[in-house]
Amino acid sequence: MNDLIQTGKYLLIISAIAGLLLAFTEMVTAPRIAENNRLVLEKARREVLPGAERFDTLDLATTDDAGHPATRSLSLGFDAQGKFLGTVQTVSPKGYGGPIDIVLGLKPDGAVSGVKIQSMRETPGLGTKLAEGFLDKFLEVARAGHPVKFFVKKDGGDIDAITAATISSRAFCKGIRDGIKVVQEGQTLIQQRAAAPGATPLPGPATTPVAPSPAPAPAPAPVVPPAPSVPPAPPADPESPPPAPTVAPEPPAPPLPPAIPQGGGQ
Amino acid sequence: MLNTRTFSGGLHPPDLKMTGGAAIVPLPPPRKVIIPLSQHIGAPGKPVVAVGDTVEKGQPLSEPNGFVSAPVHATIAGKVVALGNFMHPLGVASTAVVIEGTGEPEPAPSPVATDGLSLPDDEIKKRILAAGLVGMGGATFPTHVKLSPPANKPIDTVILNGVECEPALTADHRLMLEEPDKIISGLKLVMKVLKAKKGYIGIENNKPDAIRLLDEKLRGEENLAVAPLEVKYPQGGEKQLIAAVLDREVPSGGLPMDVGVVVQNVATAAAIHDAVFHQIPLTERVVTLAGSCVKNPGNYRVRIGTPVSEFIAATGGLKPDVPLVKVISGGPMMGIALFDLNVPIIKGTSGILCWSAAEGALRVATTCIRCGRCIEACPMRLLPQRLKNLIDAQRWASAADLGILDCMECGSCAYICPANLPLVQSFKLGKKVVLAERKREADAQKAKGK
Amino acid sequence: MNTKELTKGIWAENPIFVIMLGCCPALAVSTSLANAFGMGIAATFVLLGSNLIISLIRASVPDKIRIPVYIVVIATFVTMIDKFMAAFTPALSASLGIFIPLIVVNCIILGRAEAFANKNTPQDSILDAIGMGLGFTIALAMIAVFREVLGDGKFFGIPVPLIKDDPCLLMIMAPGGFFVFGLLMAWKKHLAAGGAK
Amino acid sequence: MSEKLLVTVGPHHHAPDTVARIMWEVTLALVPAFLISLYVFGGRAFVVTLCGVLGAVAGEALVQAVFQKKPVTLADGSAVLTGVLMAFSVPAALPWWTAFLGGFAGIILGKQCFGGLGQNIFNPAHIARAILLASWPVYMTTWLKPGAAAGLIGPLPDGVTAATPLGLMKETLRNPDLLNSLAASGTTALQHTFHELQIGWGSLLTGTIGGSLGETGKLALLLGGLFLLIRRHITWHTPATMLGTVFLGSLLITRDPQMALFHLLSGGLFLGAFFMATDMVTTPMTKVGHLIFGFGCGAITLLIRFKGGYPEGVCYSILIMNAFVPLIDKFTVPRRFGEVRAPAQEVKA
Repeated sequence: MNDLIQTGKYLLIISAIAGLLLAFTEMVTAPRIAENNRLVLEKARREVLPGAERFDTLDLATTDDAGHPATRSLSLGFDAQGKFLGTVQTVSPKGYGGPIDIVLGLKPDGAVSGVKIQSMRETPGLGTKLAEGFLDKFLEVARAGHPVKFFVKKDGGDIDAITAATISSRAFCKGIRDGIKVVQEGQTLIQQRAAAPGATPLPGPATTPVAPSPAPAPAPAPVVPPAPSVPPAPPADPESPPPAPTVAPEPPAPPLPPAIPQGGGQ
Repeated sequence: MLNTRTFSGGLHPPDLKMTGGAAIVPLPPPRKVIIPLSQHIGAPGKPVVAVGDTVEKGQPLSEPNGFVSAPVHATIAGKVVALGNFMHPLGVASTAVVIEGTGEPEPAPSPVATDGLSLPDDEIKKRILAAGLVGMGGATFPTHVKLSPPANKPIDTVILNGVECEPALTADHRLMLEEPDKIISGLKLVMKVLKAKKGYIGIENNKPDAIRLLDEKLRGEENLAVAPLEVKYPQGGEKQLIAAVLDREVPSGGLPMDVGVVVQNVATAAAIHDAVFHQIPLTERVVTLAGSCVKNPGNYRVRIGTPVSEFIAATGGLKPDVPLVKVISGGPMMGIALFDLNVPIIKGTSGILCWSAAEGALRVATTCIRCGRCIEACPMRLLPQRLKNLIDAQRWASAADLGILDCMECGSCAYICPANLPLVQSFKLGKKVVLAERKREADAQKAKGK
Repeated sequence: MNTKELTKGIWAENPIFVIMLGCCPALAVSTSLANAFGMGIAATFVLLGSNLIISLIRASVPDKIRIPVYIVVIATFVTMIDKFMAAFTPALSASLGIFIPLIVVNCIILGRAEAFANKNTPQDSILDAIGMGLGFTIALAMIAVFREVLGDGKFFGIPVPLIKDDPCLLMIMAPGGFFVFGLLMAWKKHLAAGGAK
Repeated sequence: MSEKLLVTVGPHHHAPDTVARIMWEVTLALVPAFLISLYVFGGRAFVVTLCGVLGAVAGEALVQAVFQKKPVTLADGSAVLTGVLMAFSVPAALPWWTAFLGGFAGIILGKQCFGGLGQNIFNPAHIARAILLASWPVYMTTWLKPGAAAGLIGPLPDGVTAATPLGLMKETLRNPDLLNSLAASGTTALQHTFHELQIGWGSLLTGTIGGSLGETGKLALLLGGLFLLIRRHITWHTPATMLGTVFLGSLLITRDPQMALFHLLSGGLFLGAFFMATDMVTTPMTKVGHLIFGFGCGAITLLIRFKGGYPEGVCYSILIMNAFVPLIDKFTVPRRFGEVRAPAQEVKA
């Protein structure tokens, strides 16, 4: 009995020390890690949506592959003039070695503006070619303008699969399709939101190109559009995000064409 | 005629039976005979003569030592010149009586004929024992033992083994052609003693003349028949013969009497007739001489005890220009390679093969490629390939579980093995060790029980 | 200074080729030299820390809860390293990130804790950790040289002439890792047996 | 009589077959198919086969002479046979060095690593093919068009490659748009495949189709198979069950006799059934075992062809079944002669 208490005590002490150390570690590192991640994401966003200076977050309700409700976080990109340039999102299809995190930029017309692979665990030399030759070829096809079928050629699509890494290639295509689907489904909301800043006068000089975080949403955008009651108003604070979607049911921008078959270029 | 039957497994090596047409030639008595006291399975007999004794032809030289034992007889008239260890064809020295002939012509045999079939069973058995009869197919099991099954094993069928499945041997074939009546008489005697209802003579289809002759002779005999068999080795094995003729399987570790059958060789049957009707002891037998080295291959009636070298010389000797490489006592499959030609011909010697390099060249063993031919060939449906691996690994118990003791060393597996693996050699070793181990265990058990 | 404790892990008792501990990470990350060294160095650091701490506390640890205590120590150590790397060396973390959690389950760490640090002084344990870590790194690098050069046509990411156009993709895949691992192990045994037999 | 006599344990007589003879006769049985491949694929077939054999021979000699310091047993023909079989199951368009490496790796990793002849679990020729397919998938799926002039070595000129019938069939069936348009025009996938490749049933038999070097000439392979059957180096059990399973299985799956026939006559099925699935070393030893093995090979082939990612599954089906051989052998032990199931009664001799 005594022995049991002794060992228990020991374990408790050890665990407590470990806990303290970990808590300390978390305290010191968490903000920096978050900042690092944000920087990385920010960089990627700009890369896949050239010209975008400011991003705005929009959470969309969607369903995952199994049909369960899920939330997808989109970034709407605007250029320095506040013009809506397209959406950026991270899709994570399941590849050969685990999820492939892809940052996907889509233009308002649904065409692919850019793709960047953020992380993956594909086999080096095989699946990792996604980030090498494959991506350039993919972008070439995706930007070519004619309706693009985002399937590998084996499955009747337009994309050349990586030899011997069909699973990775298929996963990649699936990720792109998923992303396009999300944007299509959330079209209305996106347009509402995109229109909002466009209707506003130019933001002040505060929105400098170098500003790393122009739009940290203080409150996440609603998942399901609530009936916004406030009409658009010029933002009092340039740092603040544009207000919730306008009441205007008719989107001012031309309706988004279905993304997959048409994407008629610029 | 019955339909052709056979057993499962086995194979068909080339016949090599060149001497099937050569009538049996009786050879004159040799100058000297070496007669081992052990020419049968079981205990060697006790000698009843001493050096210096003069013996008559047919005089017993030993008396049986126990039930599973048989006497041996003088095969020529003469003087006992030695009694001691002499090389035996099986490769071990054993007690033998050496008789030097007088050289005088032998007196004509006095025909003492009784109707053997009218004799009481005991008398028949006694005469068979007295004549020193053993199985002449090569197994040399004392005949009188086979004729005395325990009461709880009734025998309903007797099969005479005229299969002669070993390549090259034709002694039984000739005997069936030349002495069919003696063979049939022997069969009837055996059936009478065993109270068996049916009698068969199993003969392979490669001896159609013998089948025809015996079939004719047996016409009208309701309970006797010839069983023609497909040509396949080792059909002459008791268990295979019973399976082929009667479709009965002798249980593993059992004897033919377990399925109500007794098998006798045709030569033994003929000798039984002689022993019972004429009280002639077993002093001679038919031996096939073959091989490319001998001048006059053929079938010869030879005195038991004749040294192999003298036997060969008496037939005309070896060809001078063909170097002798291998001499086999018995058939090419199960026969024993002789290392010394001074060993005598014994009761179980069915043939002497004198081979040149063309027939007897040594083949080099290579690697097992798991072709499975040994499994196909094994008449006992064992797994020779696996058994050999187990024995090589000294896993005796596993080998015993896989039935190593059922192996009858017929050599089918080794014959067919494309890698020339010495399978039979392994199995001989394996059986020896397993038996020794069993005996040790039994002894230990007994010691514990005490 | 007990040099034996330092050198034994490098060759004679190489954790991969001889003790055969930590084979899973060894096969998983030996696809390139960069990965191999990354994993090797990370594992060495953890090994060093865990060996040191465990040998320091070895006298006081009740025997019954030895293993749980070691696990807690190792896991804490690994988590801390992971977090600090992510915070202060994000680039290194990005390339090594996935291996660090793997180290927790690397049998070498617990193996050395149990087999060595548990019974030896901190000094020896440090030497052992360095030796074993080096051995692990070297073994990984040896496997990785073959796999990267033959399988990816590169050496430290630099294309190798002749091979770079037609690398043997099998080498990059798991079976190739096993082939190389097995052949190297056989070669090591062959050397240990005194060359030709 | 003093000469030394040879004394051995019986049997003193021996069947004429030796391991070497079996190996060389199997190699001989492959000659007709080789001639067909020379006719169909030209000199490249010769180069690939030669390099494959050289690779295998080099591997065998290297291991035996250098590592094992044992006599080199090239004369037994097993290395040559492995090289030939390996070459037969790869495309004729394969670069020569790849073929060499295939033979080399097949012998080293597929055979000598297990302990040499008779010890290997997997068919070394198929191990070699699997290694090549995993290592150089592009070369291993580039098929020469029959009759195209492609030179002996070096890069392939344009327009000399073609799909294999099975490959095109698989692509057709995976492409819903194409299937729809075919259905609209009343063409079957089979007709489409034949039309696209400009082949017919006759080509499937004679071998003038794209495919592995030695697998296309079905009639030639059948001839070789018959030779082996007559020479009793193989029995009918494995080929018959394997071919039968594939035929009946595809009939059951597609409900189309033409498709069943197509699957029977396509790909490496004949080569596999007669020469690979009958390899003595890596297949079961009993006839019942052969039946099980043949069925398993056929079933897995169907599974891969109809459900898997590869158009052809013969190679992997045989490799997978190879792994089951010890199990099959264990459960197909023949009933021993006179074996009594009940506890044997004590027999007193």
